[in-house]
Amino acid sequence: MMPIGHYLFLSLALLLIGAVGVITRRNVIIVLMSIELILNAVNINLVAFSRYYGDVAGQVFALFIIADAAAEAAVGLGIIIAFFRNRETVLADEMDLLKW
Amino acid sequence: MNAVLQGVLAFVQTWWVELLCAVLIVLVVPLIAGYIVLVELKVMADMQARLGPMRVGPHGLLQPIADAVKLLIKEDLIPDNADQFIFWFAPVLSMTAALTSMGAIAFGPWFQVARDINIGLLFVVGVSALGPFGIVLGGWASNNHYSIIGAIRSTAQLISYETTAGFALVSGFLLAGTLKVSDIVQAQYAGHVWYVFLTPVGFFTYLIASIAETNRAPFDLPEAESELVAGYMTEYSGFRWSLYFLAEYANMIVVGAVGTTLFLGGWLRPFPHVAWLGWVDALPALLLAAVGVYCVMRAGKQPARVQAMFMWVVALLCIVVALIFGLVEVAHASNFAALQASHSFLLLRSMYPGLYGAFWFLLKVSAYIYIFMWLRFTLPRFRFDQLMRLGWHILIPLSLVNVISVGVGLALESSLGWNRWPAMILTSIATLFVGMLLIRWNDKHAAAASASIAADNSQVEDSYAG
Amino acid sequence: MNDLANTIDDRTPQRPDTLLGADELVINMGPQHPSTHGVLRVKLKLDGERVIGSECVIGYLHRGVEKIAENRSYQQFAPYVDRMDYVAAVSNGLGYCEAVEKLLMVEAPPRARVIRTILTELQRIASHLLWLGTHALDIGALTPLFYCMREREEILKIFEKYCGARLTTHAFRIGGLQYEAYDTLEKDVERFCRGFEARIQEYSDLLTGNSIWLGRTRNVGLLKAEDCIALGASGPVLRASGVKWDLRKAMPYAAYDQYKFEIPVGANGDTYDRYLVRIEEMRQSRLICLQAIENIPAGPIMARVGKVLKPPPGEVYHAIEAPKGILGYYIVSDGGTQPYRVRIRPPSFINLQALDKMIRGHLVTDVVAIIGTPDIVLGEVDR
Amino acid sequence: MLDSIVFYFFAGIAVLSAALMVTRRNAIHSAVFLITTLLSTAGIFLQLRAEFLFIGQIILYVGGIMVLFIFVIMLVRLDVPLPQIRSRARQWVACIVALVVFLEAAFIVWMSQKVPGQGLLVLRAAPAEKLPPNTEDLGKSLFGAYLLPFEIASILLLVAMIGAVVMGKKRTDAP
Amino acid sequence: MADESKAPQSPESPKPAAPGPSAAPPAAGAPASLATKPVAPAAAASPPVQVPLDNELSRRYRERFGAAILDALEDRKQAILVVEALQFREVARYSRDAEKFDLLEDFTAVDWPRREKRFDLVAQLYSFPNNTRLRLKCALRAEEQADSLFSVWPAANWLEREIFDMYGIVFRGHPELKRILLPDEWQGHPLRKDYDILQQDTAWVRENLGIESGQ
Repeated sequence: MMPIGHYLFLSLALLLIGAVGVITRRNVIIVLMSIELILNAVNINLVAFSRYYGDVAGQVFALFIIADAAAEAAVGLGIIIAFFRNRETVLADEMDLLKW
Repeated sequence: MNAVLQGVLAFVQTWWVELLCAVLIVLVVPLIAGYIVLVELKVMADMQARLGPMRVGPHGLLQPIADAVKLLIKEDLIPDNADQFIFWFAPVLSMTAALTSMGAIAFGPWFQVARDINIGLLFVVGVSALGPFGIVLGGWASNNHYSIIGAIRSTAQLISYETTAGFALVSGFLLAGTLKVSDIVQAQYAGHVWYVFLTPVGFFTYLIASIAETNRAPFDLPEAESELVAGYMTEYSGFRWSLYFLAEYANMIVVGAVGTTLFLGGWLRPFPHVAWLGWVDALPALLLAAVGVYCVMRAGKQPARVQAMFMWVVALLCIVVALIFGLVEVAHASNFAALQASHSFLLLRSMYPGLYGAFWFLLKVSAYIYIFMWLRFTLPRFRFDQLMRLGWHILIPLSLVNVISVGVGLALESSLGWNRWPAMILTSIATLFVGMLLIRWNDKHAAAASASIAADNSQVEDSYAG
Repeated sequence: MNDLANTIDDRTPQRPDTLLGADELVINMGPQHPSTHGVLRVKLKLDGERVIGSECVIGYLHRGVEKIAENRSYQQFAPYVDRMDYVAAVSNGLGYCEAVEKLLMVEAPPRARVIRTILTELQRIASHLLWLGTHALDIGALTPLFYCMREREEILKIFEKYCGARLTTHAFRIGGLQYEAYDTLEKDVERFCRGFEARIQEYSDLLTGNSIWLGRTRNVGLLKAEDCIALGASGPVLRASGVKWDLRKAMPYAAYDQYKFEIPVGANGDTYDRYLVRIEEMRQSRLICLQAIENIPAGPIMARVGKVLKPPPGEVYHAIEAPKGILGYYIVSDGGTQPYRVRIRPPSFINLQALDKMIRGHLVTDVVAIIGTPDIVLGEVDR
Repeated sequence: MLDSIVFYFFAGIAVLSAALMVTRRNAIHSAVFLITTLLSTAGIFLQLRAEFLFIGQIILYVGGIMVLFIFVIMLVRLDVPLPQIRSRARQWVACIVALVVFLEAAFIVWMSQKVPGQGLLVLRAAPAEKLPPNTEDLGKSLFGAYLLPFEIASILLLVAMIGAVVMGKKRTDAP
Repeated sequence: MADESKAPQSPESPKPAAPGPSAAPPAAGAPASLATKPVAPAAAASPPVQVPLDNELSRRYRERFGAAILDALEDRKQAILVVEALQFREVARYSRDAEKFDLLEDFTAVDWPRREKRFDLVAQLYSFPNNTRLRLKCALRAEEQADSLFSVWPAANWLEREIFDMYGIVFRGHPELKRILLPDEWQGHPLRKDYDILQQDTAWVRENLGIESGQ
């Protein structure tokens, strides 16, 4: 087995790419997808540690994160649809109203 | 360099059975899919007072091959405004998902690629859940209204019915107590019963959901010919189209295999514990031999040389396989002490479970697929909202209730010490009752809904114009 | 909601009745679409999958039949009418021949009229069978089509034996019949009719009680009786809406006044009722055929009309109950050998007008289920 | 040996397609690359002997969440490429954030080297035979030690579902 | 109606027996030729096929509309009312409401190029309660517009479009008057008598079908 650092660097790379996506993209859907990517990076971390310590807790948390991602996606996409219906845009910087 | 080579060699040495199975799946499934199409045409013809394909080969036996050749040499069109990359990628994805998911299926006790994977059937279900991507992306990439509508329909449909299928599988998993394919079959062997008898509701919800998942009539809305031309496949032709087509039929095999494994006793022959029914095992050899003889008889009457030659090949194949079956059967049944020491005898003998398991398994899968065909030629097509209503208002609650009732049954068994049979019968009856209630309730609502559509229709302002 | 809308900036147009405010989708059905029954093109305006408007584009099969009529003699034009509703050629021929006979003020002899009735009723069955098969196919039931074709084949064989043609038969002549009934006509018709009841039962078994079929056809494509009449829709469409009216009873022609039959009517005027009405009409046609073959009067089969037809100047309108509805012929004569004007009132054309009314508010899927129910034949719509 | 080949294969695909995902203009293409990333992550889970998570990732993430994404992208007609970043400032922000996080991580790795035998680059996995059957073990902890979080997660999902339905519903209230 | 000028040398010539305007069937040309009505010339031996209609129905109409009912005839036992064009829609509405002719069975036109009022509009009405038919007619000059019957019977929609397509008669008040059977850009109105049977819009055919001629 490889040392755990490999997994951590992979996770770090995905996290960074996700963060760059969140910051630079204007399209809210792609921003959401970048967030999914970040969550996924976290999962790699958890599963890797779970394997390395022979403890299943990490995987349990990874499962919770997947559930959380599902909830986040559902709500996020719901907001996007509601927003799109009213404003016909999905660009993040045009979402400047706190209320509509 | 040498180290890499050695690594590869070592890899092959450890995994050769799995590799062989994988290669076989990739090679044989398209052929089988082609012949399922032929069988479908023949079944359809039989139900519709026709003959079906008769031209290529005797009774159209070579039709699938002619079709395949035609598809391969057909011009491969990509629409101008299509998304080239995804248009190329989507059918490959569909096909890959379908073939990969076969990896965890046990076609008999031997024939399985991912043998000791402990998520077993879950793997099959999960990977075949990738299939919708191929459909939805292909529909989107075609840049065509029909394709997009077909794609959206199919996604919605697949997601809805996957839930039902999942719950139905859970009820089976609960009974088996494991996800591992071979253990599921062993559990049914040990329990002396196929799970279809313990949880009939589970089986039937799975049957319906699997028809919907493979986009077959009466749930074939994504490719409803009379409305959406060919749905998501409208813009596809030639090889890419045939990939979709193969994926569809491969998926039929997959869902059939999953249903068979979980509910119909997998590769077990009927009544595996009843010794005097042992003669049933001679059936495959006899059947194949009969087909071979028939082919020999017909070979002389073929109009074209190629056809005759092909017939001979088929006949030879059948007879050779029949001989192998026969030999294995004899080796298994006989008890000569003199032969016990012979190496080849032992080999033959050890082949017995694998061969016969595969035979019974495939027979059950065929029966399962026959049900698909039967329904297709009997029933009209659902409307999309009706399909969704059936899925969400009846099947999902019903399968959920079924999971609970199976759980209750198991609890009765483990904590109150009931027998498994009475517990399961009791809970199944309860589930059926709930199902009836659901259907009645839904009928009432469906009538109200369609009445409201009708009322809507009369309200729509119209000027008779156009 | 209104003041909320005002807070949104003005750039966004308000389109409340479309899905997600996206543009309406315009889908083109036909002329090359598997379920538009020929070269009909329907432009559907959709909101999601719901139809909010439609426009029929027709004329792809226009041949100028009415213009041709003005340049042919009366007899020469008769074969042309077969090409209009080519799945019910016999009925077309009957209408035209009777119209010209009226114009000439002659009447076909009784024997001719009875044979005409038999053939026309067989044609009605054949036409309804074809309709049933294709309609079921539209809704996704594959099998009835082949059953229907099987029975239609028997009828076409009778036609073939009678006049040598199967589809565009030109079975009748102005003034009567050209061919005497062949020897076994009665026997053939009787054999067909005897077996046919069971066959109809077969279709009913497949469809009538099938809950998917019911779900697809009930309350779909509703057309009220007032709308039917206002839009001119006739035939089974009108009867399915509950109007108990049939030209064969109202203004009998040929030999229909001699036979007993019922006019089936529907209750709601939906797709299912139209299906039931047509099924029942097939049963009634079968009964008419059985009554007719019992007693075919002897006698001549042709009235005395000259070789050259020169009807006195004037005009006549004659309509029959074709399988699809009122098929009318308005013929103006100027006393010459060629008609001055032949106007054909095609039932399909006018029933098709009601399509828009039927499909509004339904889903695209229902359009496919509805589009077959007026039973249109594009050869007749476009003429 | 085989292990590291498998790991680098999947890791390479994951990083590459993640990079493609954030740079594609077309949202559908982004989604496709995200799917690729998620699938290769699933492969890494398998390599880590987390079989249940592997299939969970495929069924839930790929088969569920991503289908939802694609569905929404199609529904709101995002298939047209949208204009990219307006200002360069954001790109700078992104670069700086990335740099800072990277340095931080590198620092941690460097720090961890100081503990002998526990450094992140040398920590080895527990022996395979120590691992219990994955699925059963996971199930036992989910319904045992982590029952409360599990229930909370399910409530969260329920709430999210209701919220999504409410927000996604077409508003038909009359003015 | 650009081809109006061609009307005189219209292709009625292939019909040698075609009668001149004076010998035209009286029913059709009634408004222009009240004087020629009793002629009924050709069939000297047989009884006249067109006789004046004098029954309850025609009396009611005359009473209601007076001079607007130009003529009432019976041809082969079929009732015909000839109506002033301007009153056509009113008569139609009255027929529907008071006389219960609730079905517009057919609506068409006939071209009489030699007459002063060139086009006849012919509507076939049917009454469900009384089981009778009635034919309403009116005559139009070449350029004259007609009132659309769409507001009386929606069924007139396509029928009027077809008349417009084939004869070029424009209907006032029609919601969407455009060609129905022929292509929208087609030149000419084929059912006019001056449109030869071999004639076609060759320019359209060449442009849209890519062939020299459709014949």
